[in-house]
Amino acid sequence: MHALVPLPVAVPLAVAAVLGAVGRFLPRQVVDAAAILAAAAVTGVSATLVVGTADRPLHVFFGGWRPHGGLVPGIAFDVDPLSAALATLAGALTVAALVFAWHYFEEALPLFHILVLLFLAGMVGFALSDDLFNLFVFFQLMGIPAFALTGYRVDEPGPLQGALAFGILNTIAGSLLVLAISLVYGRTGALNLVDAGAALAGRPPDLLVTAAFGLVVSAFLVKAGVVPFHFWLADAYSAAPAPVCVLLSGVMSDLGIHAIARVHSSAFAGTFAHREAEVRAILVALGVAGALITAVMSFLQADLKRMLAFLTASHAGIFLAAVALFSPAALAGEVVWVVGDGLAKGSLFLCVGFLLHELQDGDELRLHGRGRRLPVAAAIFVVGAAAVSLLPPFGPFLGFALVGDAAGALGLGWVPALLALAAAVSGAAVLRAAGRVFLGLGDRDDPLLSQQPQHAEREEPEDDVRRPRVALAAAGALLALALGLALVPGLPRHAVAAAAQAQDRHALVEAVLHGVPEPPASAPPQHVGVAAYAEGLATTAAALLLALVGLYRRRLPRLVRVVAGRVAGPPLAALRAAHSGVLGDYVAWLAFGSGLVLGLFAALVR
Amino acid sequence: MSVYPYVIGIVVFGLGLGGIAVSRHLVHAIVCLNVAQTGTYVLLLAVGWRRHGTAPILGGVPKGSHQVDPVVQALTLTDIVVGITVSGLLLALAIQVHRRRGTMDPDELRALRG
Amino acid sequence: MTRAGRVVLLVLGLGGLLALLAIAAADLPAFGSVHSAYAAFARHAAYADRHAANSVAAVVFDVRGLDTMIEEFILFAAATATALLLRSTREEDAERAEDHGEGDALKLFGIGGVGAVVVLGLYVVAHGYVSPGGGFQGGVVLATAAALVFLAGTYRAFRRVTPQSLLEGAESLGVLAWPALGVGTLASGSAFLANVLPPGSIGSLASAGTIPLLNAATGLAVASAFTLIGVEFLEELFAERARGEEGRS
Amino acid sequence: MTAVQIMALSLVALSALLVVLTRDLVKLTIANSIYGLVLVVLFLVFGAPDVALSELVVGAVAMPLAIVVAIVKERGE
Repeated sequence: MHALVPLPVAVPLAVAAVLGAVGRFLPRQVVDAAAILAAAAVTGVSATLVVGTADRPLHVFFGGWRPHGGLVPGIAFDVDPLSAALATLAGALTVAALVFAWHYFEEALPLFHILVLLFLAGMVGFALSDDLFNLFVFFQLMGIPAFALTGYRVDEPGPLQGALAFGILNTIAGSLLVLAISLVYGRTGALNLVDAGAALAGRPPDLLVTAAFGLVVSAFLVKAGVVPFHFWLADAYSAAPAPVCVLLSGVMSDLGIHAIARVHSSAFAGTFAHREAEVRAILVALGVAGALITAVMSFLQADLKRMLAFLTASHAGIFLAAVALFSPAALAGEVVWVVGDGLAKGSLFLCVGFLLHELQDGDELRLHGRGRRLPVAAAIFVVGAAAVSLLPPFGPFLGFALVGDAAGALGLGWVPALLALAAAVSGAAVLRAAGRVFLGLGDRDDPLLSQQPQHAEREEPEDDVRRPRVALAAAGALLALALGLALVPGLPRHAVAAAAQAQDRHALVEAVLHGVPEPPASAPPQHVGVAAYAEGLATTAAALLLALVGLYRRRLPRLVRVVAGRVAGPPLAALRAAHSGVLGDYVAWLAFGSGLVLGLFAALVR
Repeated sequence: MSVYPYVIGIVVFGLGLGGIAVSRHLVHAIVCLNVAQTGTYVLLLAVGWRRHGTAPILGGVPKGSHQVDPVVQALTLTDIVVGITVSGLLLALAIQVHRRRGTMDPDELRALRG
Repeated sequence: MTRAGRVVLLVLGLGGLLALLAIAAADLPAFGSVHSAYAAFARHAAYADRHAANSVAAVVFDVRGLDTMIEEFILFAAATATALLLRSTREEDAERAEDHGEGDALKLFGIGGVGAVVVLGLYVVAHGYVSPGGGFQGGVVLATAAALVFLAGTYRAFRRVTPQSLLEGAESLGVLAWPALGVGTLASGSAFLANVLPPGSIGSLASAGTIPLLNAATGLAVASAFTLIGVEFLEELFAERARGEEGRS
Repeated sequence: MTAVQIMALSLVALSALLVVLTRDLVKLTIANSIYGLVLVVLFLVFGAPDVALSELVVGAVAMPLAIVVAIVKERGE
């Protein structure tokens, strides 16, 4: 089993290099098949690792440099069921994206396939790595192919600007990470997370420790796209080609949140032991506020991709708040929610890609009623939107139920309620779009929604009749997986057991530094109560209701509309103006955000 | 005085970051991004320096003398490579933006709004 | 947001961030007094275990080899994307300007210089694990030799020296060596990218086990990647000057 | 901390400020190359010859080439 761990990173890299060397001479089908096989292999191996590490995580040391007298010189991977599940999600979404993109790109060198495989290797490595600098290197390997892919359609202004914002903002985030590494290495002389954690745990946190954690959190919040670091995400995800959006939105953003959870539980939980309540308060507040703000922005969009981009940012805020509860059930719930949500978002983006191909437009208002003769796409789009709005028994709902239990145990019942509200508002936007596009409901124009300039958004240069069935098949398969995820027997129990093991610092230090294998993971059986089902159904119903309000806003009584206009008008206008599309503003917001995060940690956690 | 190298590294990082935010030209912004990255190199190397330390290379150096930290230098090497490749790609993107939009001023690039 | 509003936000955020970072740095051990066990271990591993005179190269290519492998693939991704981003928007049929006819002195110096720079580049790559230098630094020097051919010689000579498909092939092979060696050592029973070759005698070129192989592969990948990027950037100059720029949208 | 290090650090900060404040692109290229060379001196003074060599080839060769081409592209009109 140890020998399997490097393969999900090494195989896509090797295939990408081979395609770089001989790709131009191979027929198109061979290149597509090679890329899809490599992604499928990654998915298979990662799934095997999920099952293989159910009892205890695997600690693999590269280059054969094993821990030596309390020091971990080599680079370590820590493979536990949760991180392996995220690697599996990355693999599955890459297979779906490559299947959708079959015959998509017709250049000499198969650049698209090379960049997607490098992107996959970066995501898998970022999910599994247990070394701070190695996380930075995989952070960059994930970022660079992604922003090159975002700017793939060079003949349109949107992708170019989205790629520039993506590249510059993520590179600055990388620099924040290097500053954090300098501080941690200067203090502890260690780069391995568990090694550094053991060294830091001895003393209460001083300003160096809070600054280092603040920098790491800020860097990963930029990648995850949580307010106020999310501006680049809206421009980049709404400009990237649909298959790329599946990967960006489906898993890349959420990996940033999981990295925060891993860095906290491995390196900083020890020294923050007496300050856990304050750290939780800061991160939960950031997550909830961010989730609600971007959910409202999602509701204000007419461009389908931009709407889903804000939905991704909103859910990143939700996952941050869930992870910040720092309990095993919350971490397990967050990962289950992320996997289910990633599959549902992936299917939604594939549907939008399909619409762009079939109807040559991605704007909800301009597509009014034009989707009537696309029943299969309509079904997938609506079910995907419902799944994202926590409809039982899909994956997201199951994750939400676990997070609800964790929050209830901590006496923070209001947190899941606000998270459900954010899911409802962002889900409502997608349901509204579905109603308008596929059923022709609601008005043909709505000044409330901001539209993007109609550039020639043709996703596919030449017609390919086989394409639509392939796209819908991939989208349907992802949705089926999101449903199937929830029907896996004993999934919640295994997830909570794995989460408990990941947060057991003492056992982790013994295992990594001294090679003492952890005790097998165990957890009480998890029971999803009737109350949880009620909350899930209520959230979906709220989403449906909000969607109807969105469609038939003008038919509300005049008094309600006037009051709503006066109350909500100015803040919405300010919120919309803040998303100016200007690079300088985004960098200023990043500086302000990181200053805020470091300031909060310095003030409270001491 | 013993905190001076750390502060210089942080100040250079701040200069670079500030430069990007107020830049009126994409090439200037990308150069400022490079300056911000070099600030992190200065802090990273400063953390690895040892008093009276010499380069961590054997041969021509007296056996017993102190040597500075090679690990930090390896990290900085990797950073420099990542930095130049990202700058190259961003400059290529800037050339494309100029070809498509006729401007290199980030403030005028407002394709996506709201 | 107005520029003034942005500056206020920037001053507030950046000011707070830098102040907190400076205070945090004050908690670091005094400059020069940091004694990390990791550094001592790395030096010992380089000199005693691997017989590599340059301990930085030992860390880069062996102790933390995975970082460098991923860094090579970052270079591979960026170089391939840059090359195709620039090439895709140039009309292939644009005829190139004829020779730009530099002065004889530059031509003489250039042609003479190219040989020296190539030898320097090869030296820097080859002695990476013995003296300062290595695959990356030497690779960029070799790419400079190609640029020198352009500066001093004719543009046609430059293009003959740098065929793009050959460069892409060389770069891919140089990068492929890393996962290939890694999976090879994995298959042979030891860890991924483990240094399984005998360490040889320190100070000589036949030392440090697999480090020379990875160093050479990196040198090949970096040289061809930077030459490829150089070709594409210089090609931009010529495609542009040869024909008027087509109307911008 | 030696006097040379203090000078080198101060020079780095000054030339970084110079680069950020330079708006004209040709002067920017020159300032950036000077900044690259000053960094090489600093890295040597910090006992990091490998890093100094790579900053030299990057700062003195690769970066200026890319910037010059970007400038010529813009000035081509």
